[in-house]
Amino acid sequence: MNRPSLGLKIAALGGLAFLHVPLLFILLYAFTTEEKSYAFPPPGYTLKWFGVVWGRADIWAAVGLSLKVATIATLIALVLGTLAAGALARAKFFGREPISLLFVLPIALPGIVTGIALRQAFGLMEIPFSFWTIVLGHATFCIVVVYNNAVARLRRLSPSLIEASMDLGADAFQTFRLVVLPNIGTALLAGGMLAFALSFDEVIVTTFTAGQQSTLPIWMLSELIRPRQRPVTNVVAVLVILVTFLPILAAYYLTREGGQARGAAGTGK
Amino acid sequence: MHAPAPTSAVPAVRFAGVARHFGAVRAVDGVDLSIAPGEFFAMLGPSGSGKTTCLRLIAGFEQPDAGHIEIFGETVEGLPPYRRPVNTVFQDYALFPHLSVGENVAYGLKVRGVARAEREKLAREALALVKLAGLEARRPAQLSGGQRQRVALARALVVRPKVLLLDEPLGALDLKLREEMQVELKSLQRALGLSFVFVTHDQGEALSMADRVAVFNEGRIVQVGPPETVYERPANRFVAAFVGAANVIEPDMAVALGAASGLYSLRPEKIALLAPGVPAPDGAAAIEASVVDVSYQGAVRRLAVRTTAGVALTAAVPASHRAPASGDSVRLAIPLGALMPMEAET
Amino acid sequence: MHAPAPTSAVPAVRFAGVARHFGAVRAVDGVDLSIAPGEFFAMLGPSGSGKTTCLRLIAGFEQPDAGHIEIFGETVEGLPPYRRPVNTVFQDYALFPHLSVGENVAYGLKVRGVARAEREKLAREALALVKLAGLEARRPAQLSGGQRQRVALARALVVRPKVLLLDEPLGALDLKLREEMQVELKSLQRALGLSFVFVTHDQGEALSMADRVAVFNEGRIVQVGPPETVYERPANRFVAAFVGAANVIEPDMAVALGAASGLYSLRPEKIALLAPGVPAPDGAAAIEASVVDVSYQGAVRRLAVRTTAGVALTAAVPASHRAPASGDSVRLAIPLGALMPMEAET
Amino acid sequence: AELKELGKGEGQVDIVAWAGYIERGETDKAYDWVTDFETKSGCKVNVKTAGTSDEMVALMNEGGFDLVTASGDASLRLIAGKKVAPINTKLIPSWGSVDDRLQSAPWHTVNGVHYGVPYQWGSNVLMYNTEAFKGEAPKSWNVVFEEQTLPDGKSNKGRIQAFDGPIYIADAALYLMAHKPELGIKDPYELTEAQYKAALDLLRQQRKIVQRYWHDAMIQVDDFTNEGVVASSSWPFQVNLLVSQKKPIASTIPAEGATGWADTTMMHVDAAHPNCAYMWMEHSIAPKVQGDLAAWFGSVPAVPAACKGSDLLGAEGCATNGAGNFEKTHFWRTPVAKCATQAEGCVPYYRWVSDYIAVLGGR
Amino acid sequence: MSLATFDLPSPREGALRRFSDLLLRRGHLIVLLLLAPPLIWLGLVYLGSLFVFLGQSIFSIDEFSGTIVREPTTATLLELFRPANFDILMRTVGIATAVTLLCAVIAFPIAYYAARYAGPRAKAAFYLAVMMPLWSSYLVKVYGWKLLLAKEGAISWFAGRLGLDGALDAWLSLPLVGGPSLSVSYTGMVLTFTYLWLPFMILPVQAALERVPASLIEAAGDLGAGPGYTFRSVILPLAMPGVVAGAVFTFSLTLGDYIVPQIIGTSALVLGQAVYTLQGTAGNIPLAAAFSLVPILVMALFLTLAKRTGAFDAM
Ligand SMILES: Nc1ncnc2c1ncn2[C@@H]1O[C@H](COP(=O)(O)OP(=O)(O)OP(=O)(O)O)[C@@H](O)[C@H]1O
Ligand SMILES: Nc1ncnc2c1ncn2[C@@H]1O[C@H](COP(=O)(O)OP(=O)(O)OP(=O)(O)O)[C@@H](O)[C@H]1O
Ligand SMILES: NCCCCNCCCN
Ligand SMILES: [Mg+2]
Ligand SMILES: [Mg+2]
Repeated sequence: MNRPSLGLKIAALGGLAFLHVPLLFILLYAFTTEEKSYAFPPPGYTLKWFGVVWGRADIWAAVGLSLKVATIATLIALVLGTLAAGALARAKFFGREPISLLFVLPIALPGIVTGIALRQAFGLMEIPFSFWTIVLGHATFCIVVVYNNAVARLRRLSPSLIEASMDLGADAFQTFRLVVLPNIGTALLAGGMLAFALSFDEVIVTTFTAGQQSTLPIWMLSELIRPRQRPVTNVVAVLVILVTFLPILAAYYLTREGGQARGAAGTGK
Repeated sequence: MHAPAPTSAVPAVRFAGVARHFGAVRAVDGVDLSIAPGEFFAMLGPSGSGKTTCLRLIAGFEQPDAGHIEIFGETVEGLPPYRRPVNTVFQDYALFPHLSVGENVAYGLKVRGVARAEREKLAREALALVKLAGLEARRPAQLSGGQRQRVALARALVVRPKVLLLDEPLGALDLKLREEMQVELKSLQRALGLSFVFVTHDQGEALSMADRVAVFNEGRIVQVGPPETVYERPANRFVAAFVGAANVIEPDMAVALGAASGLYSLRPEKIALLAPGVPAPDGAAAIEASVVDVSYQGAVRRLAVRTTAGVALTAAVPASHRAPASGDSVRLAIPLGALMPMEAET
Repeated sequence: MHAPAPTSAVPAVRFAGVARHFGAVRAVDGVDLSIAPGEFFAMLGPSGSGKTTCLRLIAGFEQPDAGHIEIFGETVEGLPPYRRPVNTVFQDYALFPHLSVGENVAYGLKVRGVARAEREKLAREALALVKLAGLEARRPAQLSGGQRQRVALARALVVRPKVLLLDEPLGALDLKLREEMQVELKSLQRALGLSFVFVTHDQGEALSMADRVAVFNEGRIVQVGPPETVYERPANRFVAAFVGAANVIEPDMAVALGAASGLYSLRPEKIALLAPGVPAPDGAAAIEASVVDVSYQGAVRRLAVRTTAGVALTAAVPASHRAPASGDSVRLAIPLGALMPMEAET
Repeated sequence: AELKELGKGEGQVDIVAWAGYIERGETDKAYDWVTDFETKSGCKVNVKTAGTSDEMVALMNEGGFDLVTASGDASLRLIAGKKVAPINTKLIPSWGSVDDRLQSAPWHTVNGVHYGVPYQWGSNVLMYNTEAFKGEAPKSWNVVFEEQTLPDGKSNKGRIQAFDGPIYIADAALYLMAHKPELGIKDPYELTEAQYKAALDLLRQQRKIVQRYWHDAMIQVDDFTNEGVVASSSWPFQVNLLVSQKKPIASTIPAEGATGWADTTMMHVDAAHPNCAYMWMEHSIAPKVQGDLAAWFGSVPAVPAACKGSDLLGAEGCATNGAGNFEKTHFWRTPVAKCATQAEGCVPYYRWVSDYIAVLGGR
Repeated sequence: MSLATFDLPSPREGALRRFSDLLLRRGHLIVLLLLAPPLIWLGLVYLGSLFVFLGQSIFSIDEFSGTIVREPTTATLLELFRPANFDILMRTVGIATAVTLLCAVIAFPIAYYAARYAGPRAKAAFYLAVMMPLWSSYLVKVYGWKLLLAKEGAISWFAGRLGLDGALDAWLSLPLVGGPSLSVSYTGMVLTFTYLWLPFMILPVQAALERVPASLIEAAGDLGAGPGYTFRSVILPLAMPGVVAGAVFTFSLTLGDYIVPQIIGTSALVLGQAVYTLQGTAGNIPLAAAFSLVPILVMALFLTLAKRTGAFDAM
């Protein structure tokens, strides 16, 4: 009863292997000496692509742009998603259901629809492509992940905490700052991480809203159809994994700690 | 029917015809009450009878649909909770899980802009008051139920409310702990001289702690008075049944027992078992009954009996007595003085 | 010290030296017990004393680290829960939220391959048994706490367990409802003739319902016996304090009262108030004390007193008596026959 | 409004181009024809790569670009849609150095007006695996159109590719032009209903033996390496790449001839940086640029002098990339309803698009 | 006691506090103020854009110049029902369904293990293991899969080593799912999509499973249900909202992707490619808009279902 069955173990580990073996191949091809195509198995191994990546300004420009876009889009999503969650977590009013549907729409609709729609709107309103058109596209589908996390946490947050705060003399704003925010903070962090990951890796929406700017995925796309130095994309992918490893782990532990504290407002038994 | 409130120039809390409805539910349905400064006021009643809603009306979490609420003579209509001189100890304690015990207690001081050193000192003192000195650094999650309850209390007391509202503060504790906390709360209230408004649906708790008890039913107060009055002279059938499960003596039985026709209450512990052949004592009527069920309660045995006239009664007899068994025939003595008249029913 | 189990060829449940440890926590620490078929067996004890773990060992959710468990004479080691002839009523009811009440009750029958019409009929009957006829189509979320509890009961009963395990089934209910359910459960158990193993930390519940009570402390059974024995003759200081808050009379005080040197328990309701000048009745010692606190409990008043020798005692006197106030001096009569010897402490 | 006189550069120029067409040495330092230009002219070059002709048209329709390196199947559409401006060749001093055969090519010259400067051209060659063909170049496109046993003894089924673009219908038409003269096809871009239907039928039959329609040149390279593909219509670029990897690959132009592409740098009517655009057009036909690009991309320069002007291309470069195939090549053009060679009119391009989608889907 | 003697200051009065009074007095105001910014963003900007785009499905396109003819017509919408286009829709929904089912099947044991049996450390490891693929470039993964699936690629290589090449060939010779090699078959495309979206399924399923109280599983066992029956009758239904939430991702991501099918699969177009081609390549915005209505209808259906199972809380 307290032990997983062998079948479950095999299925779970098999699933994880399915998720990771291809990553090993990506890692492998970051070291291949063959630069023009991915011959299998790689004819030889080299570290030189790491040096190449280091020296290529276009990569760093694309990384910089992607970081900036993802950061701003995540921040916007955090603000708007939290507001939306605050309004919809408990309130009951006419139109609540369609509105909550609206908030999940951008993730539920294929990115290509979102992308083209925004592109059309930009065209119609004669908004030139810019950093902000990318951010707008990304923030649109990032809002929902923050919203979902925040709404779930707010629903679990005992309403008496907010009443207790006001009871003790705090006004609505003090209550938000001192009670609500710290209690949904880890949910926002988790939502923000996912939002950032989605934005950082988004190709499809970006294709339609970037104009001539090159985010990292757009750079990758042009690099992959380019005739030379394909291992460079693998090196970049590997570096991204390495760099994000610790933040993901940190976020996990932070959100988990929040999970434990959650029970504290409950009953005394 | 309501006992008059203790006289005092300005009541701590006054309700005049207060009502609060939720859709079709009349949660509070025309309540008048007046709580004196320094009084320990208990609200007793079954689930859904409107106790919590009354408390929330005082605290400012709800607004009345009708009627008028005053706190120390001031109208509080439209005043948000953070502008009222009352504080609440929530049923689920509502401790802030992200703050330490010390920070929880200091919260009300912090929002008032009290300097850090000062508020830490005050929080320490408040924790000492509830016998939790030294636990400042813990998180609420690391406390037992009783400890959490006391932190909630300290947190409310540290901002020196004029009225403290407690919503079933002991409901979540187990019996032993609940009894201990009852004693502590009562002595704290006496020491501080505050008004306590205490919601419970445990009659023992209400009787042993309160100066006055208000019994709620369906959004109304059906009786209010000192515990002895409410217990010994329940005003009506509802109170009789709810508080201590008294027997209700219908007019025809009352006549049969030799009392004036009318509705009476009769406490189970007033009924005595008569040994066979022994006559009923003076001023008591003897009746024959058969035992339906016996349940052991430690100090007493509770007998469910049915009289020959077919009336179901409950008697509580000391457990040390030789106990009759289910199905036995018994003779019971009912002192006529123990029949307490109740409101006539319309 | 343990009362012998009722004699029966094969006990419904037998524990021999059963232990279950979680890391350093000795949740169950060497328990022997034997529950007779048809017996209502209560497990009473403070939080964390190992009651739930014992139940889970019977049900098969836990495996013992040491010792031996038999159900109706069969060793159940390694037997998964779904192969044991016992069923559980969970503390949180554990009703399947995605199934209707009827489907919940029929679940165990469906597992066993009972045909649809048959299982619907049996489920309806089981629901009628717990007085919920007609609620088949509801979802658990649409029921009150008491109703859920009864659905959980029906669901467990419908598969005809030989032993029914109930883990604080009434813990979440309010007082009135709890009292009603106590009566219902007890009569159901009698009617079905099943063994009930009932966990509670409410002593009133244990005393009034059980045929035998086992008192747990720190993973061990510290006393087991019929309710009267456990209440009136607590085996040791722990049981005396936990069950009904008895006074503990230390050897030197016992000697002072005129009894043999030794540790005794003394129930508060055995102590009587003496009117001034009235001598103590035969076989009783009179002592002087001053009242520290009086609390009204309806039927009785509980007096906390301190003897001139400085010993704190609690007395429960009928509330109808003229009540002394805090600070009054009183004379108390202590019947020597009410001093119940307890195990000597090492 | 045609520019009469070159002014000062606006500081930047925005170009829609094929991948690999405009290199600034990021991938390989040797291949850089941008940096120089930027220092000389003071115009910063921004490049948006496009994957297909149709994408280029869409990008230009949307606007925001100065120049586009349009293939023949896009250029006429751009002209008809009034998205590109006539070119004042007087402002391009090297205009005269452009291959005579390209100077007035019909895909960028309408009624004698030039709408662009030729950039590069190439043929869609038949690339094949020399092992599968036992070292002998296939003589006909039938190896990719008809199911048959190849010289290595195995069927061509599942071992050939075709181009993933509606313009490939012209390849089928070209094949029919040689093999079914009775259809009367004069120009593979000008098909009557009946001719068009015959071409589609051929393509439907081809669908059964195609392993996959290729879209991305690098993927095609992978497929010839890893997927056992042995023959396909392709570009010299892929051939050169595979040959440089020592793969048993060669290319040929079969007897039927071949389709091909000739790209033209065209200027947007609303170009925000016309002066820089003109400077780029002039720069783009410098022999060194043309030669380097031809070496990089595997194409043929639009400027014959470039065949000698580039170390990267080398002496044989132009020949390797198919410079001699000009006459055999039918350059991509947008099919239009009103056509020169068929009196009854032709099937226009939009139908090519939807019908090719159907062919790919097995309809 | 200084508690009693300390002079408690009153909180600072300020504009914010007075605003707070107003907000509390008018409960609707606070909801309105919270809702306004996200509503303006999504309701106006996003929905507005969608309407602008989708609205064009009632226009048609000039055949030669590719410019839009702004005259209402149903012709464009009716084009969806042309066999070639209808094929695309059916094909895409079929692939998305297969991907979703496969994702659910693979995700479930992982999520279940992580939710039920993993200790704190193992849980962290699981989390990392799911998040890491999410952080490694989508495009690199797609190109990586092309390689794995190739005829001479790693999967065939391993199949050969394990003596399974017969099975692989048998699979590839099946009519619909087969093809010359995995990388040019529907099997390959479904596998790649499954791989790409799997984390989006695992996360909500795990969240849903963690919310299933252990006592329910014990109760099932207690009532006689073995592990298999418990799974079917209790665990699966209760985890369903999580599966549906995950399916919203896998379905929508598959419906809209045009990069994977360009690289892997049979060359037969899927919806994302069709929209991409029509909008970018062919410049046929009206038909692109008409095509885009389809995933919107599919997802609307899906979301109604999702709403009913409470899946939104599980996302
Ligand atoms: N916010 C609300 N919306 C709708 N109905 C409500 C609301 N608050 C309370 N009620 C209803 O009003 C009635 C009184 O509720 P209240 O909480 O005051 O009862 P109570 O006496 O405190 O009961 P309990 O002992 O169960 O806490 C109940 O029927 C309850 O369902
Ligand atoms: N799965 C477990 N892992 C670790 N410790 C456990 C586990 N289950 C029980 N314990 C510990 O074992 C001890 C006995 O627990 P048990 O639940 O049996 O007590 P209980 O008598 O039922 O208490 P309560 O009245 O609070 O329900 C406690 O200290 C508890 O924390
Ligand atoms: N990791 C790549 C996944 C891209 C997700 N895009 C979401 C777009 C919303 N439809
Ligand atoms: Mg309440
Ligand atoms: Mg327990």
